[in-house]
Amino acid sequence: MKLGILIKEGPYMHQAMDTAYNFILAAMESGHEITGIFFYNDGVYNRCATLEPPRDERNIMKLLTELELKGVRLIVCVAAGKRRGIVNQTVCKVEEISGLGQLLELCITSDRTITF
Amino acid sequence: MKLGILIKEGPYMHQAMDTAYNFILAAMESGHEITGIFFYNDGVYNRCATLEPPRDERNIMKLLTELELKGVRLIVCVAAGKRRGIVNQTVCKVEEISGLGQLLELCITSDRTITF
Amino acid sequence: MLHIVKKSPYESSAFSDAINYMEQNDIMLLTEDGIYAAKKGGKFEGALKSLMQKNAVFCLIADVKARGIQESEIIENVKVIDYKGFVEKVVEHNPMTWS
Amino acid sequence: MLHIVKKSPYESSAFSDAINYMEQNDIMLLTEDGIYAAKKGGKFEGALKSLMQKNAVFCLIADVKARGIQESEIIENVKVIDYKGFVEKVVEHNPMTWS
Amino acid sequence: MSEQEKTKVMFVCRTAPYGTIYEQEAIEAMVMFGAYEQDISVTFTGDGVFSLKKGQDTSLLGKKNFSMTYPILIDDFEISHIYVEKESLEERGLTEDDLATEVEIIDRNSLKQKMGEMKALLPF
Amino acid sequence: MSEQEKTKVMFVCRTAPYGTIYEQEAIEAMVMFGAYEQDISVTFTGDGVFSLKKGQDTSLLGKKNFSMTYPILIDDFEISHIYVEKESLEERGLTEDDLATEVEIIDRNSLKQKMGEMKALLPF
Repeated sequence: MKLGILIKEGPYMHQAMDTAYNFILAAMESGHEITGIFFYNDGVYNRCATLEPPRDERNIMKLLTELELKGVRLIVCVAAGKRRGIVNQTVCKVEEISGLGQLLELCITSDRTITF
Repeated sequence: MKLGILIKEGPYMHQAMDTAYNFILAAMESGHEITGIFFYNDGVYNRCATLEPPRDERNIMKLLTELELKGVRLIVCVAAGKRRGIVNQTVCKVEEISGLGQLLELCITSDRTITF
Repeated sequence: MLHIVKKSPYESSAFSDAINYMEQNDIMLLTEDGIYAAKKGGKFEGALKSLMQKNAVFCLIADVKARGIQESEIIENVKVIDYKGFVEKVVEHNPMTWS
Repeated sequence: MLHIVKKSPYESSAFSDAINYMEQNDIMLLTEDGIYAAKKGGKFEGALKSLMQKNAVFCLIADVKARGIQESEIIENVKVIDYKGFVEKVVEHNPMTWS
Repeated sequence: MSEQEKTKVMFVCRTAPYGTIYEQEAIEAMVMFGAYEQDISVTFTGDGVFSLKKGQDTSLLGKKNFSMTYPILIDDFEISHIYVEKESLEERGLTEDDLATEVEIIDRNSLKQKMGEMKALLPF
Repeated sequence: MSEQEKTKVMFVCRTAPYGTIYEQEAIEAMVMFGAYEQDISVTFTGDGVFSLKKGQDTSLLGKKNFSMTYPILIDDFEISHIYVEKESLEERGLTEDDLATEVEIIDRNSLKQKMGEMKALLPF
């Protein structure tokens, strides 16, 4: 099944990104396709390139980059990002920044869209 | 009276910083002294240098910098900042980054400490 | 003490938690989404009126107006104040924020 | 539909709002702080049991364990599932998240 | 595009305006979604109904008053439906007269049914 | 420093662990504050009491289990008092046996009084 993911909360502050990450790993292991992860609201902070959590803590930014290397598409909302300072200079990868139309595209092309 | 301010929420997401800003202006107009604003939890995002809100919206980062020019001390928690990517390269002014001891210092030197 | 409530009583326990902690002479300030507790005809009118038998309650005019609530829609005896009034309350009472 | 509840019922209306929206055949998944609704002896045991007369309720083992709740402390008939089970529920039902 | 081919997406707005940014960024998404010729509807339930309260004046806050967008969502931005839940209005002491724009006031049971017809539900 | 000169600060922990970071960053602050020889106390009320539940195991979440810090807050980090509100425990079906560390269980009225003695209250 094709699954689209919407992330509305920032890293560490809320558990949302952690739950989503574990959900995505399990979905991929079960053979489902992740059509993309769209970061909106404070969710855009998850793609800030300069995160430096303590060494004994998970690095959410890096975990997401690993998902990307496995072929998962990451999309940071340009408008929500600009408002919060997640822009070309601060985001992990400039290509990830895109418009809200991509969220609707996820809804259209995915069998399920799930919000975290 | 000496008033210390603790900000626990990020810009735009919650109204906390807006309420605090209006409170601080009113306190200064009434002749009170703001001993400092300590940014903790997601509050550190308020000092991200790259905020670009739409033109018809307030720029919280700039409003805070104006307060600083009026002599208000701004302090971004180093640990909360690192975890979230608000570090030397991304913060408005490197000198603002400091440790949690500064929050206790605010509690000691202020007649009132108020959390937003 | 000054108990500052900034979450809607419909979606958060902040308002009822604050009430539980109010002592004689304590006051409450409703700000941000907390001001919905002060609206006439809402679910929390009874709780607020019962609180006001012992404690004074204030609400912030900027938040009231932003949310389209007219002063006539505010429960009687809730006092409407501005940011300067907010500062005065903090000067008079040690603040605790319930969010 | 699958109703996902991720806030504590003690501090947020998410749990009761979700209950209000449950239709026949809908199911509920308690995750993150939502799992406190599934704890025996808590304030919401009655509400959950009443819901379970018509609808199945699941909770996520990772969140249960993190919060120090033993499986024996979970209200009977609440089914404990892992992230793979979570995925299966999303495959079976269209999800709506209450936070 | 025929009606059958359109994707049905519903915004479920549950938060009050101004206290958080959710409602404002939900509107920004609605406005964008409208351009894509899909079947987009918007539901206000719980504290979300407060977003429609008429007479909002944010000048003392320094924040943008975004309630002006609701009345033009359907005509200018191609949103199919705006629903408001009757029970949530009542619980908050609000009536149709309190609302800033014309909307479809429907009861919870009808709303549940509509939610069941959606391909995607976006909570805000 | 004499007891009279010390500043009395209380952390008021009202949130459950793991769902948000508040409790974890509250602990990080407590640990730092302890070093400054002031009079620091910590109160758990509302959902905050869940932070003290024993047997926490975060291995399946991938998050750090920070509940190990509570038992050493007083001895190692110079926190003066850890209070837990009796009424909040009861409402959640918890008893003293459920707690991960020894704390002072006190009722709401006594807690109100202690809060009134503080110079600063830091809600988390």
